[in-house]
Amino acid sequence: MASRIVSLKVNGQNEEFIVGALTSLQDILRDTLNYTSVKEGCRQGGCGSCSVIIDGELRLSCLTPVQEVDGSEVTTLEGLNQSNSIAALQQQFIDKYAAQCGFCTPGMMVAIQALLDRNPNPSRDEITEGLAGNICRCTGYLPIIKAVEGVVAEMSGASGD
Amino acid sequence: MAEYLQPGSLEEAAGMIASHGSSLAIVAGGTSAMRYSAPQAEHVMGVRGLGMNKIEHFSGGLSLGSGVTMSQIRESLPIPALQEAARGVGGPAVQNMATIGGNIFARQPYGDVAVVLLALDATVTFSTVNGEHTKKLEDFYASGAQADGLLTRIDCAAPGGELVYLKCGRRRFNSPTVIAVAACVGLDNGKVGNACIALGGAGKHPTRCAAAEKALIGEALGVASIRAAADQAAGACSPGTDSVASEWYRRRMIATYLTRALQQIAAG
Amino acid sequence: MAIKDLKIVGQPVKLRDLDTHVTGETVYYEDIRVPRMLHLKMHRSIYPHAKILNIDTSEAKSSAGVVCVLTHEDLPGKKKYNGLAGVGVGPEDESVLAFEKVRWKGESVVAVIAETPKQAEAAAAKVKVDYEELPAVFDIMEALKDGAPVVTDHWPNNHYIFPDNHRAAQVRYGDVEKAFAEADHIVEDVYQTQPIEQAPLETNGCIAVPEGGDGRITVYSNTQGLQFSLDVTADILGVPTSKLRFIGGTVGGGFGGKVDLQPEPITTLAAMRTGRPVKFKYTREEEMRVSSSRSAWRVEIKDGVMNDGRIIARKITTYQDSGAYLRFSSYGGMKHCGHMPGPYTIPNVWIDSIVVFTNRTPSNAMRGFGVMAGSFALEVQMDKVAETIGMDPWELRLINAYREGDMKSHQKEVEDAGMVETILAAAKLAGKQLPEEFQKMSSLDRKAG
Amino acid sequence: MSKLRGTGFAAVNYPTGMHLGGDPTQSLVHATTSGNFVVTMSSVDLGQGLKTILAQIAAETLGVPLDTVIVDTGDTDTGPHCTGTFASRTTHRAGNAVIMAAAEARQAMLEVAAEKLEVSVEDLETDGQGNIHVKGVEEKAISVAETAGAAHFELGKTISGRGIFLKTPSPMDPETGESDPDSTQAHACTVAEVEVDTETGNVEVLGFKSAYEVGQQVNPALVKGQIVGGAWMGMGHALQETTAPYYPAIDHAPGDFQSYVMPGAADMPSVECEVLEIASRNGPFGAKGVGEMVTNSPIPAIVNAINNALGVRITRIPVTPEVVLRALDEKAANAT
Repeated sequence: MASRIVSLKVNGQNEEFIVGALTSLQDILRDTLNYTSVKEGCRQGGCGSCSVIIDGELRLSCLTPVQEVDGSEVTTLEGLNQSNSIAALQQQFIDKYAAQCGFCTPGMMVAIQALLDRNPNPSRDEITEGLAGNICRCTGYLPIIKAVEGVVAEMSGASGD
Repeated sequence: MAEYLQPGSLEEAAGMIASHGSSLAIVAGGTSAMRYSAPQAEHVMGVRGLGMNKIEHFSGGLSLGSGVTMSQIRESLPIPALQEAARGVGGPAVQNMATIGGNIFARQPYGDVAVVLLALDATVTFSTVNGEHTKKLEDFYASGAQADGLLTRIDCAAPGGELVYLKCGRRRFNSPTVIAVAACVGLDNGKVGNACIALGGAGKHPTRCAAAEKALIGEALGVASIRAAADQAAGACSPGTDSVASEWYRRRMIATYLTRALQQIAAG
Repeated sequence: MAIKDLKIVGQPVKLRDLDTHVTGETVYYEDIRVPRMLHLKMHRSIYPHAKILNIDTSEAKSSAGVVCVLTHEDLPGKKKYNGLAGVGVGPEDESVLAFEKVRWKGESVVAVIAETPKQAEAAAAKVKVDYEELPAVFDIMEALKDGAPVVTDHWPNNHYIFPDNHRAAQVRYGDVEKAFAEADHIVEDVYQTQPIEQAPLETNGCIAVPEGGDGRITVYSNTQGLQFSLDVTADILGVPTSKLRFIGGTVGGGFGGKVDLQPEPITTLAAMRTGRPVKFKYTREEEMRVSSSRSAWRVEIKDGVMNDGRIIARKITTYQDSGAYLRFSSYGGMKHCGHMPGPYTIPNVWIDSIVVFTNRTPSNAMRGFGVMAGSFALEVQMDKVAETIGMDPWELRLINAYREGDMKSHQKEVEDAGMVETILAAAKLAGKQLPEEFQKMSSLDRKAG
Repeated sequence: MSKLRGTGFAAVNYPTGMHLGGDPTQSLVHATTSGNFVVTMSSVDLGQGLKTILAQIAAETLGVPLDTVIVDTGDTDTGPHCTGTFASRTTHRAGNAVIMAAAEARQAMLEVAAEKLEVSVEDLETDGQGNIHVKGVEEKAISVAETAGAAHFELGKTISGRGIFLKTPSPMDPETGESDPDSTQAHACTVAEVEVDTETGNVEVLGFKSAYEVGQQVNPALVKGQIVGGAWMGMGHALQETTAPYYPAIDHAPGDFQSYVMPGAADMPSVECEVLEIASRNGPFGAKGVGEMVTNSPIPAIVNAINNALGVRITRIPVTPEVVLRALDEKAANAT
């Protein structure tokens, strides 16, 4: 089987692997690089728990062949943790009890960050549409929506509630 | 364990398809192929690097590369029905990945964008080792949706009338599709001059509904003709049963949603 | 301690794991890193009911990366589940790996352990099982008829046998038939629920790690009950409990979906056999189709009601669709009995709660086990009663709601009653105007209002 | 397009603890040298917040600051037995076990403090801020940290406690069903408002208004979390969710999150609620179990609301759009 070198910049770090067979980006991130915030809720593209940002765009790592992102910049929640922009969202999640079991939370954080990067002032409809690819079985979503609204209010200078 | 192939050109891709035949799966966005075809295939060919993600506008019409994503359609196409269909595919991450080419090959009840393309009487162009060939999307589906080479682009003219797309789902966003309806109707002196009715979830593939079109052409777009078209569509379609909806419910929704689409057009 | 003196209890303090949830640093079972880990995949039955004629694992064994293949012949000890052994319920009707017969589509037949998940999956697909398909039954009422296909020999009539050879867990309180004869109205209906998936975001799974030396195995598991899973695993494999250690406690959702004990015994056995760490994680498809669902329930209710709204008799026959094996359905059936007839004081109650076997994925616990379907049936029935006798549904419920000290049908006095207050609070919130005498009602005094 | 609105409600009760009892949970509490307290368990936190409320209960009982309490759970080698997290039992069982263990540890702590302060144990109280002082004489005090240090390094005493809670098994009489099955009962009443599209059968839940009676709330924010999450799950159960869409047939079993339909964030209506606290006799500080009940009241409330909107009697769940249309068809057929 022909193999090739794939280069990625993951969370600012240059990484190189030799890959031959079809390999998902998820497997590389979780198993090879130990970015365990990339959760494996379905490997079917249905739950959003493996969401990452690839070259500025929200995508699902489970359905992305790693060969197709050669030369790309990949950001997982571990990468976002190093940025200031995620801190306000994280605090809102804590204040609004927006996670229970926490398994969907990393994917939620990444998806919400991607939403806010694109649209810093989303309406409630835009928020729920932005969350449409991420399943949470615990919270009933309302606390998550409130957390996002809290961040939006903070960013626009209004009160968080 | 599938070998991963990355052709550097359309010619190379066409060659890989020719030499590997049915043992090859093609991955563009990955949202469908990575689940269904690629894991079982001997060879997987990634086509993201081929640059087939261009949108070209010409005299009201469009030429869409097969790698154009749902997000590109939502953000940069002037046709609201196509935007709405693309908006209904998955959540934001899926929309950044899923391509129009993948949508055309998607198993039902997926393939909502293809329903609109069908109503626009689009053509599909394949690249093969013997060169390019183009066929109508309708004929492509009528002959069993068999790929002949690599789907490179989809072309369509401007809508020949009022175009409406409606989807029946089970939740507001990121819903599986029960059925989808796209109706393009051109009025001529108060009567229907041309009608293109396309249905999703009504059969094995997205389908044109000639019976419904026939019921409209030459008639005033009103209660009687709309009812006749809806009855024809419900009678002519052959929807399937799956986890999301039964054949019975789908047939009923085809009539209901076609009625709603045509009423919307009639109301202007 | 009086409630008003509390300082920390009663306060909305921060959820402890939230700090790491939001950074993705919470460690779930599969986030631990173990070197040289193998992966287990299951070959599953393709028929809902079939005789196993032959199991051929030769091709799977020689498949790339395969380290070990396990069939029922490799099971040590008793091979069988008995999850409720601790509370003395149920015989052992289910094997860890099927032999002789499969009784539902998706039943575990052969476990394949390989170096990578893909290799294990590919090899599991190469297991060849010859079957003779048998007639299957899916409808609970069909299953109870004479001549229906028998799901398992443990239950020759396709229903569970409760103590003293009873067909049902039962409640007999007062005399319902006499009360029906005296009632102004008889209100009857049948209520049906369907199987439901718990769908935690994290699927069932575990990693079993041999600790070397003394032969201990550490199992990192997302079970909802650690000692419970340890005890059952030891019991099935016939190993002393001292040889096992279970680690977990931080789980990606449960909802009753992680009490199956399905992954742990076979994975532990695989680790014992290979001497290497083994991981078995359900795919999402397995979680939906193979892991136990919430069971389907059919609840038949017959009420005897007086013109003034008093329900004087309630007769309930409930059929719980257990699927092919018992798991904890008998427990759910008994809990159903204890819950019915709901938050109402009814002087004559007759309940039969029957557990029925069909060739369906075995069902098990889910949030509100035994109770959810009962509450659904009772509360839709209460609206029908109100409609039948022409009474406001709020007033009907308030008249019948239990008060402190009332006798329940299982002959325990009501304690900590609060149904009346809760109904009144909801009515107020929803803007429902109730007559003054109803507003004055209290759980502490039946005569109030 | 025809849309009809309806309102329905349902009143439910829910038992706390495993049916018929017999489900123990244990806890061990000990002080570290610097006056932190470790609560050792083998209970499982599924996300509902067990670790948080056990810390609250331990801190409350010990009379020490919350952030000095460490909950160590999830290892059968170190944590004593817990039957598991189900049956709305862990707050009640584990909470009571923690109270018992923490009370014993508190007594040991006060004994050490009494020896150091040369007073009797009965004269001491904790301030919840990390200090122990003589009642009414705040200056005569010793910190918890100092007390723990003295216990370890001067007096050679342990500050620790053991706790267990067991509701002794109550077998059910096979004939009459006579039994003592539960520890306490919580209560809920939910009002749901729906809008039904009579052409498509689609049901939209417009809002929930509910009252819950849950005994003493250990953590109101986490109770609210259960309420909202439970309302969402109940809505899914009422309208969409099933692994056997054509029950009793086994065909078309969903295998992914597209085919197993659940409501999305956009489908979730507002949840208004009032929480009542009628203390249970035997719960920790009067708490009752809440995690399961919250799913139960929305389901019949929604079905009753649909029946109210349409003038039909649907008696099965999930009430899919197809179920609605078939009920309307039947109603129309009966009317003619």
